[in-house]
Amino acid sequence: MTFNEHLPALQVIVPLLSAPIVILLTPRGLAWAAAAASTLFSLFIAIALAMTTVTGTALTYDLGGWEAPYGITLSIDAFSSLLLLIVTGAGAVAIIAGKASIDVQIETHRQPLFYSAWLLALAGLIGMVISADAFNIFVFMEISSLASYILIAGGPDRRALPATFKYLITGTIGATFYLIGVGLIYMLTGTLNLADMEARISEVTSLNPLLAAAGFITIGLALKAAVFPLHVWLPNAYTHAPHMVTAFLAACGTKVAIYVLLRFNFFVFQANLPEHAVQFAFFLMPLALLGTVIASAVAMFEGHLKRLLAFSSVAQMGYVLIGASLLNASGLMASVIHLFNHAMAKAALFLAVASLAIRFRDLRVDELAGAARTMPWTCAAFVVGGLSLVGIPGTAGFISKWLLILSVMDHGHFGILLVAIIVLTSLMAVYYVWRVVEKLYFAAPRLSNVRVNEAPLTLLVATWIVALGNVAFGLYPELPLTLASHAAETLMEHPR
Amino acid sequence: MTLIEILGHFNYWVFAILLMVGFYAVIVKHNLIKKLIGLSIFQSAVFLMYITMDKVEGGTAPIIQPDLPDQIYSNPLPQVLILTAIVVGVSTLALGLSLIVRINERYGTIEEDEILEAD
Amino acid sequence: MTPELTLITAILLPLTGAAAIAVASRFGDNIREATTLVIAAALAINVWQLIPLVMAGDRYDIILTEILPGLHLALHLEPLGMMFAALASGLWIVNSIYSIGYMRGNNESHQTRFYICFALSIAATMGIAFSANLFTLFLFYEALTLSTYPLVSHKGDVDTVRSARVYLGILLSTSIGLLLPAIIWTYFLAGHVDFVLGGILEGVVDGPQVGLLLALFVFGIGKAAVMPVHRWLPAAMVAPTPVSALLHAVAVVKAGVFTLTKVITYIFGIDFLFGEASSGWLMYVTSFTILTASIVALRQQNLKRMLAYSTISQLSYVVMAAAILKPLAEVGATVHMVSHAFGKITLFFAAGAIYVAAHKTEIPQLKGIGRQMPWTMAAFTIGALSMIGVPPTGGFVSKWYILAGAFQAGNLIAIVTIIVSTALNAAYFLPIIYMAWFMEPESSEKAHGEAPVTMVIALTFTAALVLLFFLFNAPVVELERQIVEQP
Amino acid sequence: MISLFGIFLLTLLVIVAIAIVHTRNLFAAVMLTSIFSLLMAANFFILDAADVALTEAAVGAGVTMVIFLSALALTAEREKRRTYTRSAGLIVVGVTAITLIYATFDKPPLGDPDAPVHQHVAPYYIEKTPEFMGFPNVVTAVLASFRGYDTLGEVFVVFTACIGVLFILDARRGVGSMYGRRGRGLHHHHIPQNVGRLLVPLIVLFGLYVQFHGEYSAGGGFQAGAIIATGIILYGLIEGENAALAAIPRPALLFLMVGGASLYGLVGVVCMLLGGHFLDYSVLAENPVTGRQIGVIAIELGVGMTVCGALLSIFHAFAARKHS
Repeated sequence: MTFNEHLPALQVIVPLLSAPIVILLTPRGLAWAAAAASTLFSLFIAIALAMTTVTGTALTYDLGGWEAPYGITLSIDAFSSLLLLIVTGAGAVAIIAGKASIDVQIETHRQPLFYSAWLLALAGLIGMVISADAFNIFVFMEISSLASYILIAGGPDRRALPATFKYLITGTIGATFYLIGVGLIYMLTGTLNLADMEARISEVTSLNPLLAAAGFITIGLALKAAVFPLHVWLPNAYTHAPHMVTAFLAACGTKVAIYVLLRFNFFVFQANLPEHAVQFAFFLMPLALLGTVIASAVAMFEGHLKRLLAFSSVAQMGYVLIGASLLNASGLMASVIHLFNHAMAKAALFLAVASLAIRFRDLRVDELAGAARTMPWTCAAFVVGGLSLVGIPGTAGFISKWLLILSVMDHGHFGILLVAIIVLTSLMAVYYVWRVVEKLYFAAPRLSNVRVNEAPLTLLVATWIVALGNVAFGLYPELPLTLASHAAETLMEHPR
Repeated sequence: MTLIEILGHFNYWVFAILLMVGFYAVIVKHNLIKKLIGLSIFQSAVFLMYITMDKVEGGTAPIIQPDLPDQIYSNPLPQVLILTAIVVGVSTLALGLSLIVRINERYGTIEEDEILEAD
Repeated sequence: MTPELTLITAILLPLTGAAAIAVASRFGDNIREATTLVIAAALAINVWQLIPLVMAGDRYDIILTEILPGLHLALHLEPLGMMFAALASGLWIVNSIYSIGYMRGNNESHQTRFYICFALSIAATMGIAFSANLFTLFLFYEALTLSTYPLVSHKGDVDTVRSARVYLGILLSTSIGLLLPAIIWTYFLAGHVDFVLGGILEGVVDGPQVGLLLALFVFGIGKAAVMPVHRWLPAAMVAPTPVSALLHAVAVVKAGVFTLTKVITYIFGIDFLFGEASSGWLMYVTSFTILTASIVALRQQNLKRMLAYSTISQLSYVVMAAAILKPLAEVGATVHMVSHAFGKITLFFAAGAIYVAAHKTEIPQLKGIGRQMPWTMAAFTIGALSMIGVPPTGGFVSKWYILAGAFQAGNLIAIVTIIVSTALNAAYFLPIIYMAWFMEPESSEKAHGEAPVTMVIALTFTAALVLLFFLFNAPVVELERQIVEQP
Repeated sequence: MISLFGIFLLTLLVIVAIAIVHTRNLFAAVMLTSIFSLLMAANFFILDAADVALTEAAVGAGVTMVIFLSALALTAEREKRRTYTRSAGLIVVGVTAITLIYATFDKPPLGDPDAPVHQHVAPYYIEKTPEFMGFPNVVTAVLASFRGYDTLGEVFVVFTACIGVLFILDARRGVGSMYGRRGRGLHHHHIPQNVGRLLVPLIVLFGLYVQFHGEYSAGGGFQAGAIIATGIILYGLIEGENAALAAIPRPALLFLMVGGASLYGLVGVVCMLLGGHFLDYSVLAENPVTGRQIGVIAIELGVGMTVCGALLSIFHAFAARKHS
C-alpha cells in the first residue's frame, strides 16, 4: 500500500501516538515543539485529504484489514474533510501561536501533560469525525471529552474546577445517552457500522425502540454540542479554561458533536423512520430559534468578554441547526459552511482575546477600555473577527448568512419569520460585538492599563493569519463551498 | 411465560430502574461524590442492557470448544463493547474524583450549592 | 493606465493614503496635511480622467472575484457613478483645505485619526460609486458607515458618543436588518444582483411584493434619510464641521440617495416600477419627509441642526424625483444631487467658519454677523438661495428639471410638494440672511473678523461652484440622459 | 434454577442501588458501590459474559473502590443534610424512564436465538475465530483484532484519565497521610499484614495468568492490568507507599504507561510498514494465523502494561496528596 492510502489512518494515529511520547519530553519547550509538530503534521494530512475529497470522492480505510461490518472502518467524505480542516486547523494555530499564553497560564513542570492532553483531545475529535462505526465514535468521544476536561481544568482560576466538573457530568450523561441509543439500534439490527445500520434498519418492524434510540442519540449529542437549552455547561467552561484552550475548543469542540448528530440523523434515520424528518425539524427548529435569540440576548448584556463570546457560540450553533432542520440541500449546505466560517471567526476572536489576556489580567469588557491604543494590531484583528461573526460582506461569516437566508426564503410565510429572526439576531450580534469594539477603541484607558504593550509576535501573527483567513474565505470561498455542497448532497441523497 | 422470558423482561426493568436511580442521584444530589456514584450506577445500568442482549438460550460463554461442534455460544460483541465501556467508566470516575479533591482544596467543601455561593 | 485599473486605483489611492497619512504624521503636522492634499489631488485627477470616456459612451467592467454564482465583487463604470465619484473626489480637496483651517483653528485633538478616517471614508465612497452590483455596493456601504463613526464621535465626550451611537445604530441596523434581506431577496428572485440598465426584476416579481421590496430598499438605505429613518442625520451633527460638510452633505447622504437611485433605475427599472401600482407609496412618504423636515427645520435654533433637517428634506427631493419615474425627473434627481452638494457644503463651511471665528452655534446669535464676516456670509447667502431654488444658483436648475418631470408624469403631489417646500425653505433661510446682514449685533459683541484663510478660500470656492453650476450643468445633464434615454 | 438466581441477584442490585443513593454516609455508599459491582459481575457471569464479569469485579469492585476511598480520605465522609427542591430533575428522570419503558415494549425477548443481534456480524466472529486466529476465546479475538482499533482507543482513554489525574492533582508532593504516619503502612496491625503478605503474590500470579492465558479462557490485558495493579496497591497499603514505590518506582510506572500505549501503536505501525492496514496483524509472520497470534499477544501486553501503570499512577497521585 502506498503512503497516500494510509492517510486516513495516519490522520488519527499521528496525534494519538505522539501523546505518550510528549509526556516524556520534560526539558523546557521540547514538549511544545513536539506537540506543535505533530498537530501541524495532522493539519497537512487534513489538507491532503481535502484535496482528494473536494472532487467528491470518498475515502475508506479498513482497520486491521477487516471489512465492514466485521471490522471498524474509517470513512472520509467532503463533510468529514471540512470538519478535519476545522479541527486540525484550530488545533495547530492555537498551539503554535499559544506558547506565550500557555507559558503564562500553565506551570512549566505540568506542561508536558498539558500538551499530551492537547494531542489526545485533537486525536479524539479527529477520531470521532472519521469513524464509520457507531461504537468507535463513542470511544473517541470519550478520549476527546476526557482530554478536554483536563485542558479546561488547567485554567488558573479556581472556578475552572467546578466548571470542569459540571462539564464532566454533562458530558458523561450525554455520552451514556448516546451509548443507550446505539445499544437500542444494535439490538434491532445487530450491527454497529453506520452504513450497514442504515441498510438493515429499514427491515426493522418494531419502531418504538428505534424512535427511542433516535431520541437518545439526538439528546446525547445535543448535550455535547451545547444545543440550547442543554448548553448550561458551556459558558463557564469556556470562560475559565486557559485562553488557548478556549480558542481551540470554541472553534471545533461542539462542532464535531453537531457533525455526528447530523450524520446520524441524516444517514441512519432520515430515510428509514417515517416522519422522522418532520420530527427532527419539529423539535430542533424551535430549539434552534429560541437558542439563537436567547443566547444572543444574554451575550448583549454579558460583562465578561469570554462569556460573551461563549454565549455567542451557543447562538451561532442555533444557525447551524436552523439550516439543518430545513431538511433540504441548500439549508444543509448553509449550516455546514457555517460550521466552518463560525470556527474561523471564533478562532480569530478568541486568539485576539488570548492576546489581550496576556496584557490584561481582567477580561471584563469594562476593564479593556482603550486597549486599542496600546494593542492596535490585536484589537484590529478582533474587529475583523467580529465583522465575520456579524456577517459583514467580504468576510467568511457573510457567506454562510447569505446562504442561510437564501435557503430559508424557500419556505413561504414561515420563511419570512425565519428571515426576521436571523436578521434580528444578526443585529443583536452587531450590538454585542460593537459594545466590545467601542470599549477597545473609544473609551479612555484605565490608569492601571496605560503601560501595557502589544502581544508577543507569534501570537499576533497567528491571530492575523486567522483574521485574514476570514477575509480570504469571504472573498474566495470556493474550497469550503465545494466541500459543503458535496457534504449537503451526500447528507440528502447519499447512495443507498 | 417461561422463567427465562420473565428474566428477560426483568433484566430490562432492572436496567430502567437502575438507570433512573443513578440519573436521579446525578441530577438531584448536591454532594459531588454522590453525583459521581450516581453516574457510575447510571453507566452500570447501560452495561446491564448490553450484556442482557448477548444471551442466547442454551448458550455458553463464547470460548470455542472444538470438541463440541453443536455448542451454541452467546454473542461476543456486546461483551467486547462493555469491556471497553467499563474501562471508560472508571477513567471518567478517576478524573472526576481528582477534580473533587482539588475543588475541596480550593473551596473547602464538596457540596455544589456551597461552591456556587462561594463564587 | 487602463480605465479598469483606474477604477481600482480610485479605491486604493485613498486607502493607501490613509496609511501614508499615518506614517506622515510622525514627521509633523504640516507633512501630514500635505500628504492629505496630495492624495486628494491625485485621486481627483485619477477619477476625472475617466469623465471624457464616460461622456463618449464607454463602459468598463472589472470582476475582482466571484464569491457565489451570480455574486461578484466587481466594479463598473457608468454615468451615475462617474458623476458621484467626480463630485466626492473633487470636493475632498476643497474640504481638506478647509479642514486644515478648522482643525487647527479649533485645536482639535486626534487630528491624525481624523485625517486617516477621512481618507478611509473617501475610499469607501469611491467603492460605492463604482460598484457593479448590490453586493459590492453593500460592502462599501457598510465600510463607509464604520469608517465615519470615529469622525462623528470625534469629540469623545458622553453626549457625543451617545449621538454617535444613534448614528451607527440606525445606519447599521437598517442596512443589516432591511437592506441585506432586500439584496438577498433580489438575488433569490433574479439569480444575481448586478446593476443592469432597465432593471433585473421585471417578470420575476409583481403585485404587492414589489412595493414591499421597494420598502425594504428605501428604509434599508438609511443613508438616504427618508423618514422615519432620518434620526441619525441630526445626531451626526455632533461631528466637527468638515465632517458634516463633506460627509453629511455630500459623501454619506449622497451615497444614500445615489444607492436608491441606482436601485430604482438599475434593479427595478423605471418603466417596470412605473407600471406597478404598489410602489406608489414612495411618493407620499418622500413628500411627507420633505414637508415635515422643512417644518422641523423651521423650528431649530441650532444652525447645524437646522442644516441637517434641511438636508433631510433636500435628500427626499432626490428620492421623490427618482420616484416620479420619468426621464426628466431622473435627470432632475441627478442634477439635484450635485447642486445640493455644492450648496450644502457651502452652508456647512460657513457654519464651521462662524464657529471657529466667533464660537457661535445658535441662529439667534447671528445678528449682524455679516459685517464681521462678509465673505462667509456672502457664501452662506448663495448657498441658502440655492436651497430655495432662486436663480442664478444651481438649485434652480435642479428644481426646474424635477418640476418638469412632475408635469411630464402629471404628478400633482410632486408639484404641490415642491411648491410648498420652496416656500418653507425660504421661510427658514431668509430670516437668517436678513439677521446676518441687516440687524444690529448685540452690544456686548467683541470684534472677531473672518475665519482662518484656508477656510474662507474653501467656502468661497464652493459658493462660486454653486453659481457656476447654474450655467455649466450640461455635462451632468448629458451623463444622466445617457441612462434614461437609452432604449 | 439459574434464572431464579438471576432474578434474586437483580432484585438485590436494585435494593443496593437505592441504598447507595439513600445513605448519607459516603463511606458506606462507597462500600455499597463495591458490593453493587460484585453483584453486577455475578449477574454478568450468569449471562455468559465471563470476560466482562472478570473486568467488572477487578475494575468495579477493586480499583474503583480504592480510588473512591482515596478521594474520600482527602475530602469528607458525610454528605450534608439539605432539602432538595429539584422537581425539574425528577421530571427529566421521569421522562427518560417513560421513554425507556416505551422503547422496550417490543424488543426481542431475552435469549431468543433469532434476535437480530445473533443473526448478523456476531455469527461471523464465532465461525471465523478458530480459522483466522487459531485460539478459542472469541471475545479476545474481537477485542484484539476485529475491533482492535476500539481497544486502542480504550487504552488511550485510560492513558488520558491517568495524565488527567496527574495533571489535575499535580502529583509532585511528598507522601501523604493515607498510610498512617510517615507512610509506614499497617505495620501495627498484624492480621491484615500477614494475610496480605500471603495474598499479594497470589494476586500478581493470577494477574499474570490472566494476562497470558487470555486467548484460551476468560481474561486479557485489561483484567490482568487491573488485577496486578490491585495486588500492588494492596502491597502498598500493607507495607506503606514507600515500599510500593520502591518495588515499582514512579519512572517505572511512567514507562509502563507510555511503553504499553506505544507498544500497541507500534504494532499497528509495523503492520503498516509491512504492507498491511493499520493493526492488520496477519502480515507480522508468514503464516497469517501466526501473525495474528503474535499481534494479539503483543497488544494484550501493551494493554496490560498501560492499565497497570495508569491505575497505579492514579492511585499514587491520590495517595500523595496531603489532606487539607
